[in-house]
Amino acid sequence: MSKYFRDIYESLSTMMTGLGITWMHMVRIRKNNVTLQYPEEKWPRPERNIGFDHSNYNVIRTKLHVDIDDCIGCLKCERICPVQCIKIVTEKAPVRGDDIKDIGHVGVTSNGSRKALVVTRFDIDMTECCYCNLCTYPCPEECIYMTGGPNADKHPIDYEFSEFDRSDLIYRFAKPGTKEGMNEVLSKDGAES
Amino acid sequence: MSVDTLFDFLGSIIPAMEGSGLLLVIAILIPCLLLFLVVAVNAIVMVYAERKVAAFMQDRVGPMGQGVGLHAGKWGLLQTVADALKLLTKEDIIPKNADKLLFILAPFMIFIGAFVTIVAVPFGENVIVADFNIGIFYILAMGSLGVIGIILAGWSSNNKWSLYGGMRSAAQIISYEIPAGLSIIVIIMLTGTLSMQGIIQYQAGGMFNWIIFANPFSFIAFFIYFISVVAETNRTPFDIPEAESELVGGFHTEYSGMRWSFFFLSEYANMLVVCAVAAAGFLGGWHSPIPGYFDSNGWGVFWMMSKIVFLIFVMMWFRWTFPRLRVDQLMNICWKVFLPISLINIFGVGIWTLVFG
Amino acid sequence: MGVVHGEEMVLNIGPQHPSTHGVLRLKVKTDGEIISEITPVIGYLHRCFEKHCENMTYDQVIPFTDRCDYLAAMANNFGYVVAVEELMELKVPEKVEYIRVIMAELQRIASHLLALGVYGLDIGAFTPFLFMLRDRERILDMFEMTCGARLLYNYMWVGGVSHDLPKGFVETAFQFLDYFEPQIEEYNKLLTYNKIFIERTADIGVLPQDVAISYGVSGPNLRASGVKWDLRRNDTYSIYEKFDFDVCIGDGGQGTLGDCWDRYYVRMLEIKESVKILRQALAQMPKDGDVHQALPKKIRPPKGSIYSRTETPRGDLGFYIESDGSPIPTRVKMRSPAFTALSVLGELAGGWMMSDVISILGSLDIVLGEIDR
Amino acid sequence: MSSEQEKLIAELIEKGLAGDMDSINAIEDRVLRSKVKSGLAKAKRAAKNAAVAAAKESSPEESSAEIMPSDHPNQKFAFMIEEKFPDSLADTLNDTHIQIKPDQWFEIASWLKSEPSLYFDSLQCHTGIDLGENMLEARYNLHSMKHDHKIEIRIAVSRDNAHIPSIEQIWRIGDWFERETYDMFGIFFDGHRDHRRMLLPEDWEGYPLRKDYEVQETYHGIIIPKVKEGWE
Repeated sequence: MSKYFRDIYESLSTMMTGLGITWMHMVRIRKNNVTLQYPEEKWPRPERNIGFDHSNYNVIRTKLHVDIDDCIGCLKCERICPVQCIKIVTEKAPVRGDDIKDIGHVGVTSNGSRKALVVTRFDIDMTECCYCNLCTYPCPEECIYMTGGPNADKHPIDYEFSEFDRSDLIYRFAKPGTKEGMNEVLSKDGAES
Repeated sequence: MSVDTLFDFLGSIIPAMEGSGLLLVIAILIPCLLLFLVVAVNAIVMVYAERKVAAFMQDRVGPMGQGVGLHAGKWGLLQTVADALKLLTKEDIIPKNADKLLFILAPFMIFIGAFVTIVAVPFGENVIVADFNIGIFYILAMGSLGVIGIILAGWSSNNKWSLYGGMRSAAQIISYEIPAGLSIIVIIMLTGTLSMQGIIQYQAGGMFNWIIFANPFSFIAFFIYFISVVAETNRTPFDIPEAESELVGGFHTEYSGMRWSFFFLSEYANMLVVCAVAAAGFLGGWHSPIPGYFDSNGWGVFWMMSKIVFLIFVMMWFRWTFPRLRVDQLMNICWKVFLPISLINIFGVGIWTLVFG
Repeated sequence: MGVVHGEEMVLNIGPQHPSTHGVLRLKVKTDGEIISEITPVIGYLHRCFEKHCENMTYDQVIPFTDRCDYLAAMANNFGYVVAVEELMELKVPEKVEYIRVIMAELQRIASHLLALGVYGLDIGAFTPFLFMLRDRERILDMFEMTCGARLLYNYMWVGGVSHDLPKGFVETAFQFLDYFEPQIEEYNKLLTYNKIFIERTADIGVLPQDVAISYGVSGPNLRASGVKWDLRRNDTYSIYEKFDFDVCIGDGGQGTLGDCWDRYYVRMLEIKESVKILRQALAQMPKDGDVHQALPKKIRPPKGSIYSRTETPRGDLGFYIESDGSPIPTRVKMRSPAFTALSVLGELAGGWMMSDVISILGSLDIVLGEIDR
Repeated sequence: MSSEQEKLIAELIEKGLAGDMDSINAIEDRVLRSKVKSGLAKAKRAAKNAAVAAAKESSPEESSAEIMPSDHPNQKFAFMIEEKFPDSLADTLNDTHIQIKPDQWFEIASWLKSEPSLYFDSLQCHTGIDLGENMLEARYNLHSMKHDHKIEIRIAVSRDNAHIPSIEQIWRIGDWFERETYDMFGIFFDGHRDHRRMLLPEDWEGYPLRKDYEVQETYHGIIIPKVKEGWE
């Protein structure tokens, strides 16, 4: 019998405690609120002591971006990708390190390497990308990177990239017409020699 | 605002038709439409309130709208309107193997159960559709109509989860009507009337004339009544018929669109009714807490509404604080705790009246 | 009065159900509310992890381990790299070990918070769930500033970690811990000691010690049954021997030893222990040191096999790796703790009520990604 | 094929085994010659296998008799197993694992669990592995919580006769572990009370973790894509 009344008492007291906690949260909502109105407001917000500025980040995981002028076509990123979402095709350049004006090919990277290959195709399928960041480490020219954060000076952040068609998420970084142009260049070379 | 006064009023402005049947029908239909409006607006406001209360308790801000574009208005005020529009335009799905007639009937049954009870709810000194002499009895009787609809919904969906929900809810609602009814007997014993207005008039003269403070037993009776009606309206911690983590959606698993929204409409209408009964029966109805002040006709509606809103808020507060009970524990509480205590209450009130009254 | 004979009803809980924590299907035989038999059917989330591993190099496997237990990805990374390092007999710098322990313990807190919150949700309490998610979010923020990702990190590499801790991490972490510790009390008041919650969980789904061991149940579920067994202490790896912490076991505080409430409460206690470890690790961590120092040029473990275990938030995570000396593993078997925990469900949940099955399932804290792999 | 021809082939094979290849090479009929040659190769392989088996059979006894085990648990306990169950080991003692034959596995397993000085109360991990060359192997990692020692047991079986006694009733987790191994490798566990596939559907063809597994073309009429759409 005493258990019966103790149970009733315990139920009431623990429930009152719970009600007290939720009440306190309700009346202090201005101070406690942790959410924000997403499309208008975005992190970082100064009131939240743990929201960091993106520039403080070590690294960021967003959309992949390739500076195609710097790419030397070494295929390191294609090989390391665990989900095979990168596809690169290269052609041997006629002269190492020379610009090919017709197709906008730049012969020397910003690091000063002279390119021996012309990248005719550089596709990244962002629907398959697992954001593991593995492709960005081996790149000798640091030309493949994720946008924003520490790389913001190279390319602004691009968190929200959505498309109506899935095939629009296959990003083709090689300059349009490179393949055809390269074929032309090569055939011309062949004819000359 | 009762049908009689409306009928007389209509007769006085159209003398040619005074006393005709048509006027009577019109006099009945006008309050019905008004009541429907009340139910609909009530649901819209309460859904908004529920979301805001939930959000504030959980350190969120709930529906909000800022800036330009398609937003839910200032502070998200238009959120429920948008929800209602969405529900209205949604596809109406009736499962292939469902019992079609009953499936369509069930939401209306539940809605009627909630709707007809409001007829007898007094919102002010003169604001009541029909002041029956058996008002409170009528509310109790009609309030239990809804359970038929719930069972029908559970059965006709031809879904095991719905069936579970329907069965659980039948057991729950019928059980909890007993302590709720026994607590109301306490009121009737004190007031000696079944009429809602009569009960409220008994409590005139300030806070300490309210039935909740009449004696210690009626104080307990109020809490038993309130918790029982929380269970009757299927709100957490007694929401086992629709327990979403166990039964997916309970009895309304298979419903969608407008049919589903009828369940919601009637849930909130039910809440309104039971809170109104609690406010009228225990908290002095439309009387002001301080006698003589703010006691005019308009203030009456204000006091009644604020009492109802407070009780509804407490229900929401419960919902966002407590976990859910199990079905057998629910029955245990009903039969082993509430029923004995409410029987003792009746006995106690009788003795109290005899000795001090 | 004649006896009414009812039929047993076969009910499918899942694969789409709010509280199966993923795509799990439970084939349940019910007699009214009482469950007489329960058979878990798994495989709806099978993503061929082990077959994938046989086709890629050792470092490419790490992003896939993330996706097995997606709620404790750091801990999975940790288990895998420890196994490969053991196979290669690689020694990693002390700073790396500290960073790994910090990350693993933060992940443990995050994972337990989600487990407890979702358990509350299973029981019907919505608010504690959001409170816990709110605090988990801060941990994820710290992960994000460290490695850019919030859920699937690919942070730990064989021989090191991908990045050093960012500037201001230690201060932020201390700040978080100071904020977080009082919150545990609030959870306890709001949920743990709530009478309804105790009624729903105490004495339900009691898991005896011998059954637990025979079923290979591990981690908090095993400790809740009163077995003082924690790999961080009993089969220590990394630098866990340097830290002072208790192995929390269930004590049947509100009912029988090994019931759902114990399983819940052991997790709550473990959060406190993790906070303790974190404070020590953050204070002792060497300030300088190159985290890439021990990264091997090419990961080619010698011919042989290894079975290595680590303690993840869910229990003993084992990696069985067979190497033939090439850069591609011959076989990677993941012995996942949630797999073994789920296998005991059939034994545990028979004879309880419908609502109790949900409560038992929730208390086991399963992650379907890890069960199906 | 007539019985006469068979007789001739058998004769020629025997000749070949004895070293007389000239008479085989002298056969005019190309079909007959190739048949004889293939038969000869088969016979040679069989003889070689028999010799290896004989050598294997004799070797553990010799080794266990001559070499005392080291302190490594895998050696120590293998020695104990060999003492208790003679002729159960399939390989010499070594540090990494204990190689046993499938026949007595159930008895050995129950002994390993019940023997107080061993008391392997938990089956930590069980996995299959495709060794290639028509061999599959089941591996068991056992661990004793009481004594804190662990061993690894390996049982190799050929693909044609992949049957291993089930230990599901000894360690209950073996139930799901064995089902998974059956699912992935097609090793049958005799005596398992619920021998079904675990992760894959019941009507799945093939055992995916075998090295020679080929992905099906279709499953229930759904074409399994091999090449990504819009990619190549």
